[in-house]
Amino acid sequence: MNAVEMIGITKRFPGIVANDNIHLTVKKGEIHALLGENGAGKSTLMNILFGLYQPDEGEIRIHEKKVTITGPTMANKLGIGMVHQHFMLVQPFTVTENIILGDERTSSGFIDYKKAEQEIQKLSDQYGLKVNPRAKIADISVGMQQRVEILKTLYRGAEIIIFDEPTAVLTPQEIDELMAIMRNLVKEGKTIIFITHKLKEIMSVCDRVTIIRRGKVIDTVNVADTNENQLAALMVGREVSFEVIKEEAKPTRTVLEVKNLVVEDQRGVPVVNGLDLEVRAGEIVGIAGVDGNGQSELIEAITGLMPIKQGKISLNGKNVAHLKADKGTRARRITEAGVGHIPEDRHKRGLVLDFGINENMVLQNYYQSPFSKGWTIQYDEVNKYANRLIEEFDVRTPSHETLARSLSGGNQQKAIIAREIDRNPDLLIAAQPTRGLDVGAIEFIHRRIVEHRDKGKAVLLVSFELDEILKLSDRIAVIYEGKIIGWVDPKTTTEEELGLLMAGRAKKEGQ
Amino acid sequence: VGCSGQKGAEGGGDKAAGFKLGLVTDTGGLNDQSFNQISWEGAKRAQKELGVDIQPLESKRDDDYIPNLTKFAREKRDIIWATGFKFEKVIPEVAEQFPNVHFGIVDSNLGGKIPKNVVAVTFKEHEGSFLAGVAAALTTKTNKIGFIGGISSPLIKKFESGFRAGVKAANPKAQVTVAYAESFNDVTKGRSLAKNMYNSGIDVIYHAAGGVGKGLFDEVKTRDKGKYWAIGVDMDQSGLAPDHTLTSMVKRVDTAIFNITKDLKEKKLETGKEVQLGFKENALDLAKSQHLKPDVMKKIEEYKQKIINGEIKVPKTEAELASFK
Amino acid sequence: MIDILTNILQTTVLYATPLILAAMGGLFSERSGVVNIGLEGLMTIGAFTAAVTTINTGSPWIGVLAAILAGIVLALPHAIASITFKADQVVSGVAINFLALGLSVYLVKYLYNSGQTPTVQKKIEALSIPGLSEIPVLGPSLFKATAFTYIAIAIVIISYIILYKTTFGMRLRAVGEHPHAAETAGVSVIQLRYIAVLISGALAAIGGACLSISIGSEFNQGTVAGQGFIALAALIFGKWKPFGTLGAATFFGFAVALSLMGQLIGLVKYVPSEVLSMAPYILTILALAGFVGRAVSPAALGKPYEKGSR
Amino acid sequence: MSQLNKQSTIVTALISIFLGIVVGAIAMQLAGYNAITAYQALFQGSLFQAFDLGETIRTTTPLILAGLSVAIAFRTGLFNIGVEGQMIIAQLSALIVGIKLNLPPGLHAIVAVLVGGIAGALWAFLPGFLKAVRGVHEVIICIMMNFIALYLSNVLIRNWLTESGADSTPKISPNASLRVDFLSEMFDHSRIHLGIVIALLMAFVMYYLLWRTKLGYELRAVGYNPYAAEYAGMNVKRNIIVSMLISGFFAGLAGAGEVLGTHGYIAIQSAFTGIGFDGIAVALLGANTPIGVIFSALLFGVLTYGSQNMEHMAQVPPELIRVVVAAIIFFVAANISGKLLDVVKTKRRAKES
Ligand SMILES: Nc1ncnc2c1ncn2[C@@H]1O[C@H](COP(=O)(O)OP(=O)(O)OP(=O)(O)O)[C@@H](O)[C@H]1O
Ligand SMILES: Nc1ncnc2c1ncn2[C@@H]1O[C@H](COP(=O)(O)OP(=O)(O)OP(=O)(O)O)[C@@H](O)[C@H]1O
Ligand SMILES: [Mg+2]
Ligand SMILES: [Mg+2]
Repeated sequence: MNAVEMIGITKRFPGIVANDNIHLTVKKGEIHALLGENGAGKSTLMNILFGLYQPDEGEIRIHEKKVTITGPTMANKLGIGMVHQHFMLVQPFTVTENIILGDERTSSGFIDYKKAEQEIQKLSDQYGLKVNPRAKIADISVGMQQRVEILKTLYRGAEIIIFDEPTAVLTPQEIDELMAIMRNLVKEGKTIIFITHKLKEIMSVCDRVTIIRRGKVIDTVNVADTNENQLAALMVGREVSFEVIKEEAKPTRTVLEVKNLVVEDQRGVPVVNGLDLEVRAGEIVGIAGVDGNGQSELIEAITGLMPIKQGKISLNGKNVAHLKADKGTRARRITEAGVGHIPEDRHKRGLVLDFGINENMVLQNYYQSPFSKGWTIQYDEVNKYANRLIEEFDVRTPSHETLARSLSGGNQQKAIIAREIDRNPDLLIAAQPTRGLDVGAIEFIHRRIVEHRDKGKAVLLVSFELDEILKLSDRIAVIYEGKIIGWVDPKTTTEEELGLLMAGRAKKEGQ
Repeated sequence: VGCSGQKGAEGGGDKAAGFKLGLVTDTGGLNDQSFNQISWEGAKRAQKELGVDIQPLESKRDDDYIPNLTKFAREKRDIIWATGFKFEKVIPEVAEQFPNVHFGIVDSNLGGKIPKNVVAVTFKEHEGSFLAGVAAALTTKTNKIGFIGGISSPLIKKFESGFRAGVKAANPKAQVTVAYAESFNDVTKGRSLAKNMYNSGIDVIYHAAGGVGKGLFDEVKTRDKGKYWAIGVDMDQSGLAPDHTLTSMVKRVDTAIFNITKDLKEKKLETGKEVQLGFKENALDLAKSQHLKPDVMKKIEEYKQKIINGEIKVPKTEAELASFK
Repeated sequence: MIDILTNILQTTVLYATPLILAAMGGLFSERSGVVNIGLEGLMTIGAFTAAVTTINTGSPWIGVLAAILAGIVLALPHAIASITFKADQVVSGVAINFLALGLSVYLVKYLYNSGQTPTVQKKIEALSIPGLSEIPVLGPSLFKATAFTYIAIAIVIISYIILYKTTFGMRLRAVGEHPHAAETAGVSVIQLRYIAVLISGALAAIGGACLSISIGSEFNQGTVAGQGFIALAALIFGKWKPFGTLGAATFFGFAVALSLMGQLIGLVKYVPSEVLSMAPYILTILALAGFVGRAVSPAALGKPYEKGSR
Repeated sequence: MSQLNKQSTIVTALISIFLGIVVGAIAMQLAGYNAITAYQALFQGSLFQAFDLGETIRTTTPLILAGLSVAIAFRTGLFNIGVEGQMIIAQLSALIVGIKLNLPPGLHAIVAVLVGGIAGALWAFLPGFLKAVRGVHEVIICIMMNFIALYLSNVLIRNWLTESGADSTPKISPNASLRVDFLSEMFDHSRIHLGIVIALLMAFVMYYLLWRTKLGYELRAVGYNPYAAEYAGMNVKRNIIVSMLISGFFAGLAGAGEVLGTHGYIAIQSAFTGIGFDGIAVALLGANTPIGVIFSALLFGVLTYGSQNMEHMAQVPPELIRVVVAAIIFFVAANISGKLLDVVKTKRRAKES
């Protein structure tokens, strides 16, 4: 029996056909993957299935009955639930409030929180989700938030659950747990549609996979009959190399030295707690760790975006920890001291979305010659520079004046990387540089990072993707509860060893 | 609908011989149930009794005074009235530009420097307020009296000083509590002030506070009849609280406008001068009221005579009040 | 001393009542994510309609009902512009203020050929609650107030319950924080925001009515005179919470009461009355700067909702 | 592309204005007034004679500056609802310079204008400072500061700046006046003054500042995304304060122009002039761009000044004009005309194909 049939679906947006006569059939009880490059049209297709968009053409059948899905409420009634790429959770609300929102049960007019909590607890236990119904969303980890999203669909009695890039934000452990949860769900008779860019995940849990390229279906294949290379080729239309080709590192002098660093968060809790770290010229140091162990704060402290409680940070031998200045100005001094920073949240820190690409390209040095003269900005110079970077880094944009907002995520990221690498910093800090990007874009960015190292510069890489860390790093530091609890060699370590360290189980023998 | 009564004024100046009057209001507007409205009554009387062509212009902002005056001046109106002290600075400017037109300003003497083609009309509000003070002083049972002012400005201080002098003269034991709302339209403040004053034992309140004063009437109406009183200002305000309005200090601006227009029309008026109006000219008075007892009325009449014949010199400012008697 | 306390409390209540009502209106709209800088205008139209209706029907309660209706009608263009047409909400609110003041004075002049309405004869006057109103200090201010005060307090309590205990309230808050989350959970963002903005019109209009048929007894262009903006300030000061807003409005009323009391006990001799009149505003700034500080608005406040965007 | 956009912005603005005027006409006809006569009077009374044209420009002048003030703050993500108070304080300061100092002609005016601007800036400092340092919402502080300005101005005028018995200050020294004979005479003795030159100059300054200078780049970055600005090494707090200072300076110039050009004195005030609040609408209608602000201020100027004549000639209460303005703002904000144009375009396209 087919759970979902989408027949001849076409959806046009101004200037683009996001879905072009798409046929998709999902069998009941299977995990069906959707694979495709950034902007291929996967989210659009699923948003149609969930009733957020109406298709321009085509029809949908659910459990072999023709339906018109007018909105999420309708989708819920049909037993379709969706875990969105960007979480749909109300931050100041509790888990319970988020789950029952839109499907509240009341007694004498008031919401019956108690009953809801009990019900959620029961569901959580049944599927092994370990969610505390009373916790506030703002206080729980990303992985936990995702389980809340899953509970939301279960609470509404969903039979078909769509996961849109659920693993992009998860740690390796969380990914494993999610895979287990998905298998559990299928065992209980649910059907799953799973969007991901990670071929390994497809190979490990999915039954079948449909590949979409530029809005069109390329093929649907049985996972058992294919392999990662074949999938990647189908997806981008050419061979993709997964190996990062890089030579042995030749590290020289120390560029970054962090000693006994303590950083407190807004509540005064030390999140970086006595951390030591050293990065040398000509090497890539990867920081592996589960989200929330102080990675973000470490980077913000090094780059001057967060105050430091205690400790020493030196760049090229010069202490920069206690530069007496306001947040912004301290960040500038550190940038000027030779630090480039690819921030983890490109929309929050990395770009002014309402500036053109040109203005974004000089965000770190607009005030320097030749981009400025006296108190004015030299726009001719800025544009010339932007055009060069656009060309060199293959940023796909109609013009240098196009607003950053209207670029795709991958191209936005390329723009940031262009800006940061082209300044040729002694230390490049790359935080989650490829999050959410397709394999083509990832390949490009990885190459650039290695090139930078090969110029004799230091690179500090923070990523939740173990693959990425293992592939790029010359040395790996594992961070746990604000401390580096161990160093491993990427050439000799295993995912198991890393996983244990990341869970806080320090190695017996010293390295 | 609309103001059909005013039509015909814009006939294109058909009868060159006709005497034409223009009246520019301050920002209070034509029907403000106060000063501007009474002025307009005077103009209407001139229309009825003297056949004068009349036309009003309302000012929305202080900015509008000059354009409005200029508009009338260009129409070559024979007299252009500006109602209110707010015109004090602009009248000389326009008067200089149109030396052949006559202007009249009410409530300001232009600091004494009055151009040839201007007549400045002022009222001795302090004297009228003095009588209001006498009425209050002789009516209070608690010997506590209140005064609510709008914005503390010299003009309103004139009311206050006269009023307090009147109380002092008629009943030295009575205390006057003074408060300024620093507004002319915040009814809530007017009402709060009145409420607080009455609560604290005050039983008669006089106001010179424009719209704020309406709050006084709103409050007094909720209280026992015959025990709590309000005194109105400018025109007879007893309509606002018939059972509680002791009296009102009435300024006959209408009479002033009518008389001066008439004199000008009959070419009996010497311009370039200040015309000060008081009891003698019948331009100020306390409104008739059944609530004023005959013996109080008698006293008031006595004081009035004393002021007219100069026996009492009513203070206009706080400084003068301090040395009063 | 007791007298002074009573007086201060009475003035506080008098001043705070319309502010509370209007600010609670603002609360509904802003909690749903729609900025409402049009409170001033909504109060104005309420004050106007209540006065005119009461004059013509002789019943202040019909006046209040009419005001509610008028507030809803005037809030509608704000809702249409800012929700359906995704206009800038501040712009649309500014337009509401222009519209309300223009229309009401225009109509007053058209109806009465005068800058203000005639005096409202039959008003909503103070209501003594037997027994309770005898309590010293509290009695005369809290239990001898007008129906508007009781309504205002009731609305605060009811709003709290609605906001935090009912489905509607939870959805409203969700829509103001994360409309896309609400939409995907099956809540109609558009519909909820419409309802919230219309409620806002109704409540602000009651606040306006309080000014023209209870505290005062007519409508003119100075009747509201900036109190809508003070209400907006109270809403922000109160951090978009029902009791916070109540507290902020009351604080403001209290500050005014103190400044009035300052005059009556003769402080004017030493301090100019203008300076006393400034006091409430200065006190508010001090309170904000010193103790209250950062106000976190609903996350989606001011952002037009577009399906599918993020 | 951008050319096309600009064109259609102007077209949609014109359509919106037209629709607004139609709404006004309907309101007048319903109430039994003659709309045609009224509008005739409005435009005749504001544009057709040199004097009135001069007065219209005079009315427009502070609206441009107030509009720029609000617009520049909006650009930095701040809502300056305190223009009204900043203008009052600026007026007062410019007046004090105009009365108390004794400087040669020209210089005196320049000093007075600058002092006015600076006073406005200083009055805007507190909301900016509290926003930057304590996170207090600028809207509340601005609203409070407006009232404080009003009372402060009154108490100073009453106790210090008036001769006894007067409700207004003396006139400023002619040396400090912004009125110049040739302009006044060109416009038939209206009160047009050099403030209009200052206003137009400031529109250019705003453009240059925001889109050509480093400071402008920073201000816009902070307005759009303070986190990215911080990342880029900008001092966000300082930029918030600077933005309010500049905004206040523009408001201050509006106030200085009023006292040095239009009035020459200040009276004890019982209420706000409303110019600051109109400035919000002007800025928004002008899409927070300098050119837009100039034109929307002119529209406001014509409607405001012309409405007086409308009442005079057609007995229509001038408040009607506020209804017209509100309607125009709605139509512009909701982009009704843009949507109408779209409908027309698609219909045409459908016919063609
Ligand atoms: N609301 C929209 N309006 C206009 N264009 C849109 C809209 N949503 C998506 N698109 C366009 O449709 C195309 C498909 O987008 P979609 O989000 O479905 O891609 P995707 O496959 O999910 O990409 P990714 O892997 O990056 O998540 C893109 O080119 C995008 O620009
Ligand atoms: N409303 C929209 N209008 C135009 N383009 C859109 C819209 N929403 C999304 N897009 C585009 O759709 C494409 C894919 O969108 P999607 O939501 O999957 O994000 P993405 O590109 O994967 O970025 P990220 O995952 O980093 O948020 C991008 O090109 C994005 O710019
Ligand atoms: Mg997607
Ligand atoms: Mg993506």
